[in-house]
Amino acid sequence: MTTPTATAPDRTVSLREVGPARRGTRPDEVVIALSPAFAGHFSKTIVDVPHAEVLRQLLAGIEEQGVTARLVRVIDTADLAAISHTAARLSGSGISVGVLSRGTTMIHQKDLPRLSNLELFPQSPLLDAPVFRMIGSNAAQYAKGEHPQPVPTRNDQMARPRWQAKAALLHLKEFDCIEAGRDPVEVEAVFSRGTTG
Amino acid sequence: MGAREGGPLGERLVVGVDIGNSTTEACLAVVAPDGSITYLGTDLTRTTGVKGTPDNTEGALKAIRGTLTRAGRSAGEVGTVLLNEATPVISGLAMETITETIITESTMIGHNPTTPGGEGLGVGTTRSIAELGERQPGEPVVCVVPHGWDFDDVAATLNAAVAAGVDVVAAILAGDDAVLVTNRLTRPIPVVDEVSAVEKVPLGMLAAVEVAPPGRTIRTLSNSYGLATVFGLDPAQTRQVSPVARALTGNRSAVVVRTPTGDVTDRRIPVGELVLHGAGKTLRVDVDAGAEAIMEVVGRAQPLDDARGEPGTHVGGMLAQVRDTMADVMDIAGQPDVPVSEIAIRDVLAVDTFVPAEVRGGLAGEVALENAVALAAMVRTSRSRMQLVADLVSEGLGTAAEIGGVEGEMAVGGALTTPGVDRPVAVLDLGGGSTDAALLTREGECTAVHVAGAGELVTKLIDSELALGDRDVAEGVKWFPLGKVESFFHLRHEDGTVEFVDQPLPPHVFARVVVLTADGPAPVPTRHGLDHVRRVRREAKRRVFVVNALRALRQVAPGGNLRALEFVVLLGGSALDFEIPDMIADALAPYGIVCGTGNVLGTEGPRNAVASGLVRAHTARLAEEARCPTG
Amino acid sequence: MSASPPPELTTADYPLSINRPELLHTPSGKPITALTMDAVVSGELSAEDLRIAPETLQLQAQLADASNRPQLAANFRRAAEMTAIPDDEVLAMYNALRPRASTAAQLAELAARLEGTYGAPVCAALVREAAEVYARRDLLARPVADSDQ
Amino acid sequence: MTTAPRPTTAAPRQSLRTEILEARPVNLDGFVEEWPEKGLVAMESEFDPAPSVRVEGGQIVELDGRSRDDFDFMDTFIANHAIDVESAERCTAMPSAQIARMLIDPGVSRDEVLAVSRGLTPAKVLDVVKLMNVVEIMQGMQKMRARRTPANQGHSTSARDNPIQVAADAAEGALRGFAELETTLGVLRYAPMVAIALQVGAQVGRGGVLTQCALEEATELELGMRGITAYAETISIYGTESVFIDGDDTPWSKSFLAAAYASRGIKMRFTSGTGSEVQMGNAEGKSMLYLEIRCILMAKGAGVQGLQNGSISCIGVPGAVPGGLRAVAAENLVASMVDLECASGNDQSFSHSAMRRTARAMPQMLPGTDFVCSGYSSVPNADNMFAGSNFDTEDFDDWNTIQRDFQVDGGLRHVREDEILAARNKAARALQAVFAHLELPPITEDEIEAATYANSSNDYPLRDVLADLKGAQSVMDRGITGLDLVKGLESAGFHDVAENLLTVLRQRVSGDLLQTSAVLTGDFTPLSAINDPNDYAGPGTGYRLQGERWEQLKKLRHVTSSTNPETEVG
Repeated sequence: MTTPTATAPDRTVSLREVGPARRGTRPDEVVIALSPAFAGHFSKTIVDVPHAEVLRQLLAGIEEQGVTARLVRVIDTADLAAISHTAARLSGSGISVGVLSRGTTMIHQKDLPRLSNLELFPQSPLLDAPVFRMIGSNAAQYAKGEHPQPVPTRNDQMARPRWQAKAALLHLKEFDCIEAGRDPVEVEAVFSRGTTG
Repeated sequence: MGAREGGPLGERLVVGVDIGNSTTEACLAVVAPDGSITYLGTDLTRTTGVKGTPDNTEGALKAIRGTLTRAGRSAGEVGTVLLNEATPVISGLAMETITETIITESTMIGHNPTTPGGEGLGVGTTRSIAELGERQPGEPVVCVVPHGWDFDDVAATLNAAVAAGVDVVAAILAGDDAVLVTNRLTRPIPVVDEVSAVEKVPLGMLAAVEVAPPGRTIRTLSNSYGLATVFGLDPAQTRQVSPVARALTGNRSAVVVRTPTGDVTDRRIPVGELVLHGAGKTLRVDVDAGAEAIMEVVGRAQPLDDARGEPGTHVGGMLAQVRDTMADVMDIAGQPDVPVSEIAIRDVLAVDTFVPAEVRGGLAGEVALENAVALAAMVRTSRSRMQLVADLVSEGLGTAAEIGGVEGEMAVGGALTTPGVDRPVAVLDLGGGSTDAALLTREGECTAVHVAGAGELVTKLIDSELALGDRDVAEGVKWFPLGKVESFFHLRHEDGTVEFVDQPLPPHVFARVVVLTADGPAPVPTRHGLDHVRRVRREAKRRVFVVNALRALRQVAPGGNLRALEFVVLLGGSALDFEIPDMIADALAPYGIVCGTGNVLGTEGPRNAVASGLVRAHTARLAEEARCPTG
Repeated sequence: MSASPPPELTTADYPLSINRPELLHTPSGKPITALTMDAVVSGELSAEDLRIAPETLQLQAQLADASNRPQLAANFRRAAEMTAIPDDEVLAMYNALRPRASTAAQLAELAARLEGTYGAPVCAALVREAAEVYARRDLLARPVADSDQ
Repeated sequence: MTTAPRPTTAAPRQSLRTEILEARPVNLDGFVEEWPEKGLVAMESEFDPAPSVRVEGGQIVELDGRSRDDFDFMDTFIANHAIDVESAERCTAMPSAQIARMLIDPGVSRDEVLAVSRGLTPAKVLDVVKLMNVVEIMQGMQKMRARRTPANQGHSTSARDNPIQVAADAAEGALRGFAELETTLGVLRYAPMVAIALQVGAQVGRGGVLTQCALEEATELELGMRGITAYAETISIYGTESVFIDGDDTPWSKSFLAAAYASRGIKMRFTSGTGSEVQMGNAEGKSMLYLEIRCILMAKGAGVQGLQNGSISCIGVPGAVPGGLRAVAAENLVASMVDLECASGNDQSFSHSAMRRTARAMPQMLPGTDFVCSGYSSVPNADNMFAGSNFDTEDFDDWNTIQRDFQVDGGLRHVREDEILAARNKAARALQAVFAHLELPPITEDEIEAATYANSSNDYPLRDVLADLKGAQSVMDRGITGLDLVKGLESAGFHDVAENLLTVLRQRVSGDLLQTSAVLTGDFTPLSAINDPNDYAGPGTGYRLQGERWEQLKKLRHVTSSTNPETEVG
């Protein structure tokens, strides 16, 4: 059982709301959609990868491909497919990355049915910083109309006994942070060095 | 044409059966006393076992029963079953790389990271980022960053060094961080990343890093004189580094480090000599001389009696391997094994190809396209076991079964049933292992030849040149047209036309180059674009089928003169290919030949020619006997 | 719940395949004893012959009632009605009953078809009950297909 | 483990014993605190409703504190179909303690309990089992299990979807005693070929074993209709309306599906389990067991003969909260006490601790259930496409020994190596014949050799997957049915196997396997709750492991002979 540890644990992030999320026009952007409790009620994933690192690596993966990223927070649902699809429809390229607080991640595209996806990473306990970098990079390549090799997904049979209940608990907490009826908001990531919150 | 019930006395029910490498075809017909033939139907099934072995019986019986049931006839009514004398040609394939690129002392990083950073050329001394602080101002530095450095920290360190006066002119990174780092630099520099073995980059050496703008390729390091200028080389040294320049041509980024003895060599691997016996001569040719040279010599040794490879060399191994497999195929339980000496290679097709291979001594998994030669060898054996198959069929069906004729001749006969065809007619049977040609003259004489190389070789070439490493995918690329999925609702065909779909395409083909199979688009796992894949596919087909079509026809054409041919009918599985027939037709057009895909019996397309040919031949023989009864 | 006729069969008749084979036949009318290997080999049997007949399901329903399992019996009676419905239509009907898959009218139509075309009143009743509940719980088809919950 | 003191670090010093305990596998398992408001609680929650029922005009108008117009669709369905209206008010009014006593009182027959349980509301059922500790729950299970004779179910899958492996392991599994065998796929398109392999292998191992292939509804039903599989199980139901809808179903659509299976003569059971609703974040503040009881009554109302429950794929959730496994044992009991066949879980990877894995199964194994595991991985867990089971092939000998230690029938037995090799080899050959008959990609002698001696999918030659998938597609396109398998086996000289399969197929014409808890014995007698009813009435009654079966279970891999202690028996 792997429990990845963050590479830069001393970084923290806070999200500043900058108004309602708009539909983007740039064809070279990927929208990253964050769940209600991401970098708010929670500060790290189910295996303690700091949300600051999750975000840095996703953004880095996108930037390295020469693509721009926009951040939105979806507040009225904690359903990953819904979060990701909402973001995809806001994205100028139609490509989005949705992330739940516990780490579960999905790459989505606006023309796909909501319950489908381009790439899904359901096993949150197995996602570490390098994986988030690859996810960002792949999303950006889709946005450029390229065809990246899908990020290799890992699997672990014993994840159930170890993580299933904690995942459920985190999921419930995330649900608690849902504010029904609130539209997605555009946010800005403010990174700072200092002890993890 | 339907089954005639009963019918006049003396009517004979005959079945022609063609056992091919991959499919077994049967053709059921009634021969009236007047010799007129009524075809009742055909059937096709997978060949069981290796062609020409007793295992074929099962498939043969299946095909025969198939036609009978369709025509509503019973095995009891069958007069004779006619089998083809399979000319025992079995073909084998082998491929050898004949060049390899070696980098010594890590002088060059020639790989092509998808996302280098910055632009331009930077020349300086290689220093580790850890010791940047200690550099004295003024000295141009190429900064080398090992694994484990976070991009923010790298940028901060470089900016600090620059601020302190260190003249950082370029950087070499282990991770995929080039754009991230350059975006954060106060002073832009060219950066090459994803150098996996960065720790092997020699420090304290003069190095040049070049990155071209997006969509461009480097100019200085891919030019021998550029290198000479950068490193101040004399003519001798310049000659020495010219392979470096060549190896870097076409890259968007590159690094060259000047080391005392460092070098890039592009050496030819001695593959050995191919020894050809034929036309009373024994000719030798170096395989690494390439396909053209080999085929030229093969041409002079026609008709080929045998081909061997110098023992102990690659080519020796290649041909020995082919022979051994053939020997196994021909072994009969309870009978003495076929002596390998009995197995003569009667034709060879050499094709130039290339194989993407990782460069030895590279620091970033550099890949170079190495030249290779593919050989298709065709073996004749002195043993055919069709008679045995015939006996087993007769046993299994309870009716007479005999060898009705030799493939090639039979095929011509069948081809003649194609509407609009007349003697003299030549057929090209485009199979899996060999390409066969046969000519039927106006006078009714028939000559047939078999040349090595067909569908299998095409698949192998596609597989290796696209580095697919998956025969099935290569098969798909060979058989189906290409497309590019541009959105979930439309894909662009290889001819540029766009097709829209109302049901969204599956996610796994999104933005991918696909083959358009019967059951929807299937992704081709390659980084190459559609055009490249298409070019490789068509080239492979041309180098095998067009080349072989001409080779084979020349061997049957009177005096080797293609203009003497009038009708060429294409048969066999590959005649169903969506572009091969056109390619061959185009190649033959200049000789004023009518060439097209056969339509046997006006209904069967390029299939069933041999089977129906067997029936025709049989009928003709009956007529003969009728005219001049023996005894 | 289901007021079924007094069972003629008793639990002692179970298993029918052993105790009452004479009662069993295929939809094509063959007695179950005709399902022999010889029949298979000679090709007399088709896949149709290996399906259950509605009468047999009614017998099993009697056994279910006789063993105090009214819901199981009701299920068998719905099944008896369904034997008449082609495989793909059975699946289509099932899909039509999924949440927000059909409008009230479509469900009414489905019930009518079950009753009319297939003489399946028990199944029709189940669909009508569903329609009533779906209406109350907002599970009828909505105009807009894509919605996040 | 080291005994030397560690170099002192900044971290506070830890006792050596603590280090050893920290290293124990059980500490790799996850445990969480309860959170009743959100339903993250096993079975004791103040947020569960109090029992109540009111009947007007032959209709239930109030259920567990809700009046009819506030019913969600679970309430409505249960009120309309699951609860016996005539006895509802009377039974629900009975003191819960009295009903709980009836469950464990040997003097009260199973039928007498059923006469009461059929009139109980979900909250009332919960109120009853909440009074019972785990030993009482086991006592209740011993009496309420529908079929007198317990059995077991196995998983036979392959990490490479290799049909030859599935056939060989199915044959071995059947030989070892599984009454049902279940498979599923990594690559779904492989399903037809693997389902065929499972059926052929099972009938080689022991005629009459029932097989199923877990897939999405349409394909699963189609394979069943064609007689390639014999029953179905993965028809999931949930305890809250919102989660049920997330699963794109309703009690009515599932009831319709249940009848559809019966109308094709196919045995079928639903699947549910504690934890699924809270796992999906929509427990509506109810305890896991209360919601599971709603599932059980929904299944009862739909008229399916049985249910697979015992948390199943969500076992990590109840497994992590206090009293979780007591709740899991209770949900199995409830299924049995409302007269449903119970395939009682123990079928998913549950713990890193061998001790916990064993303990988890005792409440089902000791009293016995219709299927103790649903199922037991009869392939190595690495090959288990159901994401791993609580037991796998490595545990065979332990399982057999526990059966022998406690004189308990867990449905399996020890089989001699030579018999197993023979069965595996024959299964592979039979499948080779069937594939040849159906013109599917051939099976080589190497593959048969491998199948005979293999342990996992790594021990087999790689198949031409593309060709196999084409073959699988053609099985569907050409409308291949179980009858074609019979023909193929017969024509290739596998008369006994062909006869076995034909007999299984014939059963769907009789419908005998549709009755509650039905299985087929070795001599093809349908054995169900009708002709093998659980008649437990205290010590010395009900199912007892004795006679020939007990002699079988006394055998292990290594038992020293008493007549000649220098040798081993078996």
